[in-house]
Amino acid sequence: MKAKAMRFLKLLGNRLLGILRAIAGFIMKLWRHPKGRVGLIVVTLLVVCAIFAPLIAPYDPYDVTQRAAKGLSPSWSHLLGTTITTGQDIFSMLIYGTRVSLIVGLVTGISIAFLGAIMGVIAGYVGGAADTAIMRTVDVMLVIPTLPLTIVLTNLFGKSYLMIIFIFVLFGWTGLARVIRSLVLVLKNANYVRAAELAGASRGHIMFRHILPGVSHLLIMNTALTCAGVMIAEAGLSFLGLGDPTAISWGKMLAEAQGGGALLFGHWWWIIAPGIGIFLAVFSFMRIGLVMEEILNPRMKQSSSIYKIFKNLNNTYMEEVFASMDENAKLGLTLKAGEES
Amino acid sequence: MKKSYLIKRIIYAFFIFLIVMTLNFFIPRIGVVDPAERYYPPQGNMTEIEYEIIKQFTREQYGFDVSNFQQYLNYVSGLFQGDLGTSFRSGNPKVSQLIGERLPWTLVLSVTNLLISLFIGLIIGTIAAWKRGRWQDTTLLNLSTISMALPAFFIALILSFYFGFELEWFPAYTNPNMVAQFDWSWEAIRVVMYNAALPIVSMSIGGIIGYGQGTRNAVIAVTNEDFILTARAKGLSRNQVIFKHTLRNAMLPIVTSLGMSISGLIGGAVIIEQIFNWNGMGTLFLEANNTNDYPLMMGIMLFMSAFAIVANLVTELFYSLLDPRVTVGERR
Amino acid sequence: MSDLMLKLRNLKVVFPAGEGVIRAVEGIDLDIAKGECVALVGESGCGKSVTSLAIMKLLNSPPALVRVDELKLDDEELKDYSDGKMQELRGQQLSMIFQDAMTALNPVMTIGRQIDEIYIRHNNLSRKEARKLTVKALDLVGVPEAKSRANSFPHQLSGGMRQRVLIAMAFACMPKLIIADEPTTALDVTIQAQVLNVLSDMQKKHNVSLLLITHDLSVVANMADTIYVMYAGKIVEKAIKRDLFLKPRHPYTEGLLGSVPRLSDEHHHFIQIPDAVPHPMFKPTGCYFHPRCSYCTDKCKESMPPLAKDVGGREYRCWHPLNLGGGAKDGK
Amino acid sequence: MANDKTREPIMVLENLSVDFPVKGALPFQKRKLIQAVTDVSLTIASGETFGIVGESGCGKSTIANAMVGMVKPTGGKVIFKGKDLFSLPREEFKELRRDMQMIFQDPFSSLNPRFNVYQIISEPMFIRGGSTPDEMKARVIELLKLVGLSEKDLYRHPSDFSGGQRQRIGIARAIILNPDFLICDEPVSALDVSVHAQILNLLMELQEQLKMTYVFISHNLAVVKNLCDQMIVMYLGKVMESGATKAIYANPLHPYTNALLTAVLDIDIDNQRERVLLEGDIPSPIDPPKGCRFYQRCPFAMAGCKHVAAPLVEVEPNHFVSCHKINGFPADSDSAENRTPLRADDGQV
Repeated sequence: MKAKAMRFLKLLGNRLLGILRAIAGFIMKLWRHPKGRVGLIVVTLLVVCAIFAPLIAPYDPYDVTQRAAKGLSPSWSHLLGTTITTGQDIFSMLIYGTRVSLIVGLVTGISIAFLGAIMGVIAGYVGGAADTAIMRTVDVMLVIPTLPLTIVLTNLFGKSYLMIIFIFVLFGWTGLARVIRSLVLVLKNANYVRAAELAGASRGHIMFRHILPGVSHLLIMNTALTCAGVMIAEAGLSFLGLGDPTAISWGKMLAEAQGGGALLFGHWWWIIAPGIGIFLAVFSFMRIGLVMEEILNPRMKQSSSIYKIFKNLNNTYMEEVFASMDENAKLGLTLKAGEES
Repeated sequence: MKKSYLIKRIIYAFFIFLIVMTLNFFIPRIGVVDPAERYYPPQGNMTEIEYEIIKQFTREQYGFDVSNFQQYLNYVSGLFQGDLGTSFRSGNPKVSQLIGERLPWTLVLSVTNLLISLFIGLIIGTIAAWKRGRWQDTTLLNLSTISMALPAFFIALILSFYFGFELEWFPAYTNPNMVAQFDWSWEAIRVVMYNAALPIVSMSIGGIIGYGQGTRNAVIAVTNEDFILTARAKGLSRNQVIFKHTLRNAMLPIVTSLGMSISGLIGGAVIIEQIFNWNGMGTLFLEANNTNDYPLMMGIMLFMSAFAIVANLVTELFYSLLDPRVTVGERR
Repeated sequence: MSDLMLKLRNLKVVFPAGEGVIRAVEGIDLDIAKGECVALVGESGCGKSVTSLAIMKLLNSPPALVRVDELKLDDEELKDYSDGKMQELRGQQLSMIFQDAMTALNPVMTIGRQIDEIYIRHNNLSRKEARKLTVKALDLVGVPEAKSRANSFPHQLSGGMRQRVLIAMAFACMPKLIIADEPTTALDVTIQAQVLNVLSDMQKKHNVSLLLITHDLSVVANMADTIYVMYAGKIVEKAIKRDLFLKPRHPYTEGLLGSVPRLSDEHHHFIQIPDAVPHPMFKPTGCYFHPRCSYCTDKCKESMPPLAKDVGGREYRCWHPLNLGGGAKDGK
Repeated sequence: MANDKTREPIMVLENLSVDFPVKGALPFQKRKLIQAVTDVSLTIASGETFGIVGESGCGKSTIANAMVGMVKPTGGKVIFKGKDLFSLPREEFKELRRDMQMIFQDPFSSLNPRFNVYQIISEPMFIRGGSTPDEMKARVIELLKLVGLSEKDLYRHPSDFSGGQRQRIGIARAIILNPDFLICDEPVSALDVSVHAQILNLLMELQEQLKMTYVFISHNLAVVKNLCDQMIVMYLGKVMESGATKAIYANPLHPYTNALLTAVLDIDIDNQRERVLLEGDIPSPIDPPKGCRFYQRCPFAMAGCKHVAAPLVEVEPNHFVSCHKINGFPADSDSAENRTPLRADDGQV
């Protein structure tokens, strides 16, 4: 029994190592793709901003003593000016806002990937009653309006980002689970899985060696796209004032700008700044997700790139190709035009 | 086959409704010790006994004085008589009445938005697919990644800032008298259109590009199918191939996403309504949230869910009309 | 006026790909006489399907690049025809039967309407008149209860019936030339026999020229008059059926014939060709077949043999042809 | 390869039936059954090649799946090496099943695209456990050479190979555990014509070397004739004719076998036989006819064929046929009415 447990642990360790290696491989692939590289660079920048926010931001937006005159326009001391209501430095707020967006986005994205994968694999691989139960749950989840329910739950249990993450995860896994389930159904019936079953493979073996690696690519891609989607949703909730009231987030900055008269006084930078923050974060994650889709789905890549190849065709080279296929050219009898008999 | 399929879908939709209804009843009761306390928070100038009396009065008034199970039965029987509950707000209006007042205003926004998005999206999507690989297509692709990363409420803020405050072409806030004064005269309709312009535009930018990209992908996927080659080998003209063979098949995935849009028609405009101060379901819900008006909140939630269920059902049946294969192998 | 229905000279098709070019078809000539059934035989990736699409001018560019010196249908030069002119020709004078009837038929349209379209397009008929002809055409290819079957969708028919529908479609306007691309590959043995019978009957009765594209030599043995054998984008042998089956000149033909198991065989070992078809992007030097050829010499490795012409229209592309009579290598 | 009847049977099917329920559209509707395989009995002797022939929907793949325990039969027994496969405890079942392997039709879906050749071929060994990586590697290289690939291919991925080479990899994987029972499910039908002979020859050589029993499933009658010692002809889940291959090809008794044989196109242009063309389509296996499954398409069908099922009767030694025309109706249903031909001479029903 102990040996079996050891073997299982070893297997699990190997799998985890394999997953890490796969992720590293992906990052390399992304880096090699021009669009993916842009996404990677921006995400890295955002992560740096989030971690080293106190070092990068010129002021601490939480510190009441550092607040300047209210409603300053952008200048060298206040890159993006200050807020009309409290006199906080907008640039510093922007830097600090990265934290909420990234944390909510990443934590939710990864949790959804886990939950969605587990549910999808169970529904697809185990099937039967488990499948029915999960798919019925998905159907119910799909008709409940998410935003209103989030508002109700924050009203009941208080406003916090933990709550928001919880609700996002609770509702976010359904779509992923569906996709994973249908992929698992395909993989499960693949002949190589049947061959492994014939050789006496256990369910664990099939799961870890065939099914999970088969869906892992989809998972990684989906995580990136979910992160992007969650960041937008988080900004919306914060905008409605449903986020943690003490934290600085881009959505809340927008709400403050709207409520604080940025529109009225023409302080456009106060609106644009958090908007650009949201845009950059979402855009870079989405880019990564889309590039991954392109890498994973070679057919799609081919169809889009074939036109580029076509545009850049070297005409003289193509003429040579055509000429090389002529009957005479292959014979080595190079005839000049007009010399044919 | 067709009829039994219909019956099966309806039974299933009803089953989903029962679950949602039950959840809807229990969600506000999780973690809340006494609903009356929520409704009527303790106030400093009140003695304990006075507060207790008021709470008891509240309980009786809103039917919290019986057991949870009895409350559930009352709730269900009320529902099937079309009663979504009674709001906490003064005058105790019926939830259904409040919804009835606000719903048309939300639909003005969201239905117009959906129609615009779908119509323009279909056109530019088809063009992009047609001009595949050329600038029309690449522009759409780039726009779609950009627009997906721009939240609609940010676009709304920019629009309201520029066209509302700077240029003053359109109202940045809805005229609160608009609703009360609406009398179906041309002038009133013009006022509504004028006020609705900015919200609708800010919502439909993303919608147009989303539907455009979706259409483009669907059309291209169908173009690669063998039967398009057959149609061309029959000598059909380009237009015949596109309109008779390609678009009809490309509509299938679009109908699916259309169904999702329809089920979100009511709840999808909360933030936009809030920005433009538009008196629709979204603002009604936020008002209810601010006053802890649970019956109203849950009533709206249930209404939205039921709407989504019906929308899904209709989409599914519509899909089965478009695709004759559905009744054989069920679409999932 | 020649008695040639199709005269194809020096057809080349190239697909640009990521790291190079795929030379799908490398300058082939093809003659089809009136009322004749010509078979183009080859394995997957040899360019036979590309050839058929090139004759129909159905290859999309991008991605394909097509060059052709002559493409004459009944002395009509199609080489420079515009798309619009080709559309009128296709279905009326030139039509095609595709391999997989399941994907070649539009799944959301009744088969009747899919055939009606041809008559409406080419004969300017009303829908009602077209339907009459459709029912007749379906009847002709042996679809039972054609009138009611015309209203069914492709998925409601069996594979054999679907293939018949495709045949009815191809013969709808009694074209001059029909190209059948693997018309029976996806079918069961007994159904295959039925469908081939229908195809061959129709061809003979209406004296239509037929270009049969297939990898199955047994189908060829039953249907074709003249046979072209294609390998890696080149014609390697052309002969009338008898000559080809009894005295193949090219080692590839010989190997192909030998490797097909026969019912009359008694031995338990099949003659085999080693290796596999080369990748279309990386073809070998010299004769494309040399790595798999048991008669290969240094000459074969260095240069591509020319297409030698023989009496009776026989052509072969080999430095060391077989069965010439008296040769040392004969009948090995 | 010899047809030695004294050899012990390795696989016996006793009245095997496999039904698949089809869900009705409504939950309370009566469930329909796909009768994939009905009442099939056969005995496969050790060392022979046993052919299963039939068109799509005849249940040949279901039989294969039932033999290896992938599909649970609704009736009857699968007896492998004297043990009833489905009454064994789980561990023993798994152990026994290692002696059977399968070669799949489509070499593109039967190899995991994420694995390299070494991982694919060694997987059964890896699953069984107990071998060091070096042992596994040595064994894989040995097998690669046996199936005509080289050591260089060890770390390449399936996408680098042609269809024929992939099938060789599949064969190597199937024989790595030294099975004595190998099911070849249409092993060449997805391959290029010029590669068919390579794979078939390889399979025959391996059989000779490794003394395996083959079940060869095919729709290509010419291949079956050349490869198989014993065979059954199936139609809609039932055995129409069974016996020694030679006897069946020399003297096809069942109208279906006859039609099937004549429908086969042969490349022998001097020796084209007259074809018997069957009318109509293969009916759906959902709720098949109660009587003879073939009566709808049979040119000799009699009125009784519709209601009375034909038993499989031994007509000559080791040659069984299930047909009323050959065997006559059973005594209890033998009447002039039943014997009236269903079809007039013009072929109309």
